[in-house]
Amino acid sequence: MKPVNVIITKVVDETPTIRTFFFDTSFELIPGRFVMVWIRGVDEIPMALSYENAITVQKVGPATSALFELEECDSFGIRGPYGTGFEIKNGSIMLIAGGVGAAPLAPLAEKISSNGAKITTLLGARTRDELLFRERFESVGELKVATDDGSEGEHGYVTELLEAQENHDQIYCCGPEIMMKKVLDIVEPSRTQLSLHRYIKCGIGICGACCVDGLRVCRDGPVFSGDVLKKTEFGVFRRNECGERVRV
Amino acid sequence: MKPVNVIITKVVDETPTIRTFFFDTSFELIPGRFVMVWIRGVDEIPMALSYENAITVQKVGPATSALFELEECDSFGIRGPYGTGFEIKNGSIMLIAGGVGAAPLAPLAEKISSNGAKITTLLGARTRDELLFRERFESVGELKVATDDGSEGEHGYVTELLEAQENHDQIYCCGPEIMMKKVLDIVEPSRTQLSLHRYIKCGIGICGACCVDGLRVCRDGPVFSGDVLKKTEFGVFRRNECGERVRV
Amino acid sequence: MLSLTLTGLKLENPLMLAAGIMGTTGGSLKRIAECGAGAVVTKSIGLEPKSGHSNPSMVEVDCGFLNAMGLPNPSYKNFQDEIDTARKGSVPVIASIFGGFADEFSEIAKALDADAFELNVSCPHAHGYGTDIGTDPELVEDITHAVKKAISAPVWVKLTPNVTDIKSTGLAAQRGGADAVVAINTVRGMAIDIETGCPILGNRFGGLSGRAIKPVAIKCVFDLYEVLDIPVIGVGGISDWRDAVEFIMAGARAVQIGSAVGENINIFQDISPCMEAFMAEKQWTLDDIYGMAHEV
Amino acid sequence: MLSLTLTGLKLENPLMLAAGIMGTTGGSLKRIAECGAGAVVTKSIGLEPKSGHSNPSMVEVDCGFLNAMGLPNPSYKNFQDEIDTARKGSVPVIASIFGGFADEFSEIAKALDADAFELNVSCPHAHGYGTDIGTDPELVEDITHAVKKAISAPVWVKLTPNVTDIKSTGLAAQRGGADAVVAINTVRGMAIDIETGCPILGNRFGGLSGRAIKPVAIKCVFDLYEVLDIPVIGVGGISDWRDAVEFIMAGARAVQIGSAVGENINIFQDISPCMEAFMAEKQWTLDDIYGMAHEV
Ligand SMILES: Cc1cc2nc3c(=O)[nH]c(=O)nc-3n(C[C@H](O)[C@H](O)[C@H](O)COP(=O)(O)OP(=O)(O)OC[C@H]3O[C@@H](n4cnc5c(N)ncnc54)[C@H](O)[C@@H]3O)c2cc1C
Ligand SMILES: Cc1cc2nc3c(=O)[nH]c(=O)nc-3n(C[C@H](O)[C@H](O)[C@H](O)COP(=O)(O)OP(=O)(O)OC[C@H]3O[C@@H](n4cnc5c(N)ncnc54)[C@H](O)[C@@H]3O)c2cc1C
Ligand SMILES: Cc1cc2nc3c(=O)[nH]c(=O)nc-3n(C[C@H](O)[C@H](O)[C@H](O)COP(=O)(O)O)c2cc1C
Ligand SMILES: Cc1cc2nc3c(=O)[nH]c(=O)nc-3n(C[C@H](O)[C@H](O)[C@H](O)COP(=O)(O)O)c2cc1C
Ligand code: FES
Ligand code: FES
Repeated sequence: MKPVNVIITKVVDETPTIRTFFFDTSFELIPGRFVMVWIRGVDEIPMALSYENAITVQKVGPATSALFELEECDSFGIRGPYGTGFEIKNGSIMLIAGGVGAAPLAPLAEKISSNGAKITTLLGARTRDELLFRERFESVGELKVATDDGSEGEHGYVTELLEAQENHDQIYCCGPEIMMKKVLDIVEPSRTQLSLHRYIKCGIGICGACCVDGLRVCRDGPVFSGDVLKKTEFGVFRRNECGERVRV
Repeated sequence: MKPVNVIITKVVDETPTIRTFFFDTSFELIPGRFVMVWIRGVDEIPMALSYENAITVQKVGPATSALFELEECDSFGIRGPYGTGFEIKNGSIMLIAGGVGAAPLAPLAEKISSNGAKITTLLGARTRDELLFRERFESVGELKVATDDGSEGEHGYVTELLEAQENHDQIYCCGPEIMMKKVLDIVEPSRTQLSLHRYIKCGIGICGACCVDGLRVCRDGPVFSGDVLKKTEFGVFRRNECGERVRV
Repeated sequence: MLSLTLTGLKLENPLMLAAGIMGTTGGSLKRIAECGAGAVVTKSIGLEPKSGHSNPSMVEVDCGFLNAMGLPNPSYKNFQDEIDTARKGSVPVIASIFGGFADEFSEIAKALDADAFELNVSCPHAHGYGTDIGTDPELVEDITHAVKKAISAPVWVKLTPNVTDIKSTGLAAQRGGADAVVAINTVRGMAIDIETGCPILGNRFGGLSGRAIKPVAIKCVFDLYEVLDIPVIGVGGISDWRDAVEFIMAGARAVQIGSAVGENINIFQDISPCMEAFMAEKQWTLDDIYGMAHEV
Repeated sequence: MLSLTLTGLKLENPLMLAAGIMGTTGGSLKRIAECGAGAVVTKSIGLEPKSGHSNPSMVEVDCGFLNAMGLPNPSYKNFQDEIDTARKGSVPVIASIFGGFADEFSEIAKALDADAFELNVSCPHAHGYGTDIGTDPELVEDITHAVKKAISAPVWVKLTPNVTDIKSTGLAAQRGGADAVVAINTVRGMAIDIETGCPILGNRFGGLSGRAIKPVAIKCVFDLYEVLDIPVIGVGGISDWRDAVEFIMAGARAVQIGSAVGENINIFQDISPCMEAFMAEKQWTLDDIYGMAHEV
């Protein structure tokens, strides 16, 4: 598909560095799937759907900064959604979100909660103001918080809230790779699903830019089971834009 | 579509110059529609479907002669069916077939007869042996015959059997253009449907080789209502393979 | 809103019938004119009557068609009547003509009365014609020059994409005095029947048209727009109003539609109102979108 | 039944992964090998690490894709590891390499240990690389010659269709000592976003791949087969077993698959048995169908 033009209907400041952009087109929302967002003349970047008609963006560099300059009635291009989303499980569920990693987990929380699952969310951020979607998580279950600077909740990484003996049927996780690696070191990998971040070019499983060993993040993922990732370079190496292997 | 390969399952000698080739693939049979028959290395020519899995061919030149050399288990290519078929009417029906023009009319006769129509067929040929599908017509209604040489039935053209006051709800006609022109001169054109013969190249309404004025025989036809044809060069001019206008 | 003047011709809209499509009889050209085309181009007409390659002369492939008609035509000696009939459609009638060398082109052009001439130096499947000359900038310049000298009607030159650099043939046409170039003719291609190994087309290979070639045509138009002063007319794979807009943004002053006419003979009158509605919503004129892709 | 020897390499089947597809990491190449490819070709590797053109670098169009990756690659200095990993897939690994001139090509080839080298002189969207040199038969011959002199592994030359006459570049490669040619790389193309007039690709234009280009590729293979003594490897738009057979009939000794891998990563193991069944039914061997379209 060619990029579809979407028009911004509302911009919401979620945190000092994160904004949600609602637009005039809805996509089928399978939490964890992503769209390629084309900021014309600048770049095209992957973003999870945080609502069926919105993306939630952290400003980190040129493309996201260009997005932050857009207002209501401005437009950008979208193709997708692509990739595989989270597989929906029931029972006792834990969500672990680091920073903007909460973006795909919030709609997931709402979906599994409507199935009657019991949800505990561990939400981490740099500082209190940066905690993303706390209300969305609170309204569907228990929320535990950690901040790097101790301004709220546990002082330190969100993984500090995690005990090896977590007795959950499934753990869903999205955040910085280091954090996700730690989660895998603590809990039983086969019960986890993690949404990965790799440099995406084609987004449709052809070019191979996003590969973690043989796995395509854009197509076989971005969501993988922890035991699949355990057998790969995940958490140790990633590829930069040239395809060079670099330490995570 | 690319040509589909069909394998000949049976060859039936219908007359000294006409054979029916049955093949292993069935097509939706809307009487009057045609297929493009590719005799590899020779030519590709239009042929009406005479059964859902057969064409009935008169040997007249290189391509049809090449077809006559094929036997059971040989194959040729087919694309189609193309064009518009006869519009099915009920009531009192007359069919007028000249020579191999009986090929699309025989399945039409069977179709309208199954709807309960009353059918009279006028079947003409050069000589008695060349009368095509007489049993198929006889079995669904009344059959009147004419031969050029008088060897059976009326001596002369099949149109001699036709009276101006024919009181039929619909007259279907296929045969030499001169004959069809005569039919139009005798009966009320708006009650007729005629299947035309023009030189076909693309068969899909693009190239314009088959045009009768602005009408594409391959796509808008080959079946046209008589009153539509009355406004055209039909019966007066046709185009040769170069597109030159020549007298019929 | 869609009307324009193109090499002196007044067009109600920028959508023309492409050469070789429903273009052999005056009646079919008139029909397309009445179906809403802004202008119609005839089948390419040559010196002598020609029956073309043996069938199959057209085959459908993924997203397009291969054809090797082989320039069947009744010769210019039998064609003025058709043009006269076509003109009853009340839109400009452009005569597409072909020949083996400059004199043939000008002989034909001189003999016909048409609103403009399109020189086919680009048909990819006729020996000694079309691409055989259209890949040589010098020949293209010579032929264009000869025809320009011979007649006063506007002269368009139809280019082939089957060259290393279409800009150089476009520039050659411009040097020869062309009033416009038309891009593109079909792209060399071939299909084989796997049941037998037999090439499907009677001529073995042919030219690819239809949706498949649209990105190729857009690129050619874009490149030509950058180097030429004369207008570029875009053709190749247009099947809806979006495609037409895309060509104009790439730098086409007007467009031609070929293969898609088979599927929908009303395509001209279907596209015009959609284009108008789109441009009205965007508050754009034809001039605004013309070449837009070069500005952003 | 499908096995063959190609420029000295033993292949289980004639279906290879094309360059630039899942070809940057050893792990992805190994995966494709394990998915049934007869051989795998790496992403084109150059002198220095390169991040490629800015995104969008790929866009889907009717029946295909446009891409302008811009040859992102980690440089040959970081690539031997990947080749070594890829080789664990137990099929030949062909290193695709690119450079600006002959010395660069041979420097890279000398430094890498691979089962064969494919010289990319045909990528249509990288300045100074690819097509910029691949349209010039003299340069093609020089580069091929330089690499042949530098190494003993087989050398394949990948050709661009964006030339007036692909036979002359094919012949140039052969004169330079190439062991095989690969045809075709992508076809120049472009797409424009009509909402804004903006060319979609970051690089504005790119190369067309996928079903749309199959007829173009078939014709190139057919033409090359007629003039060359060395084998032709066919690539362009293959998406099922019929396509693979069609290429071999056109004159390809083996084929490569690119774009279609995205839709179906198991395409290699899907095609092989179907080809075998078809050939068994017809009582044909690979040798029988090889170049068949030239005999009928
Ligand atoms: C599947 C997926 C889902 C994502 N979902 C979200 C989300 O919902 N919200 C959000 O804020 N961010 C999300 N991201 C990350 C987001 O794509 C990057 O933050 C963005 O690309 C940064 O672009 P930039 O130009 O602003 O920053 P840059 O300065 O260019 O880069 C900052 C970081 O982003 C990475 N990046 C740049 N371009 C790309 C690219 N094409 N693909 C992947 N990473 C890239 C860089 O490698 C670097 O690590 C997601 C990433 C992936 C892979
Ligand atoms: C819609 C349609 C349906 C037809 N159905 C039948 C049928 O059921 N049975 C049957 O025997 N014949 C049918 N014909 C006629 C048949 O196509 C011709 O007899 C055949 O093409 C002759 O080919 P040839 O090479 O044997 O003869 P040639 O010597 O080449 O030609 C003999 C006659 O056939 C015409 N012809 C040749 N090629 C074509 C072509 N591509 N398209 C149209 N006419 C052509 C010639 O103009 C000439 O009038 C049909 C024609 C049309 C248009
Ligand atoms: C059946 C057919 C016949 C054609 N004949 C001619 C011709 O006579 N002269 C010419 O210049 N182009 C001819 N063309 C090329 C078209 O005019 C046009 O350039 C090409 O088909 C691309 O446009 P499309 O994709 O809209 O079909 C022909 C194309 C087709 C499909
Ligand atoms: C995303 C992508 C990247 C490519 N990268 C390269 C490359 O690095 N080197 C090369 O020689 N060809 C490259 N190609 C061209 C392919 O190898 C192949 O020649 C072309 O895509 C046609 O085959 P297909 O239609 O099967 O995709 C690339 C193609 C695509 C789609
Ligand atoms: S980004 Fe191209 S394969 Fe994933
Ligand atoms: S044969 Fe081409 S339009 Fe009818």
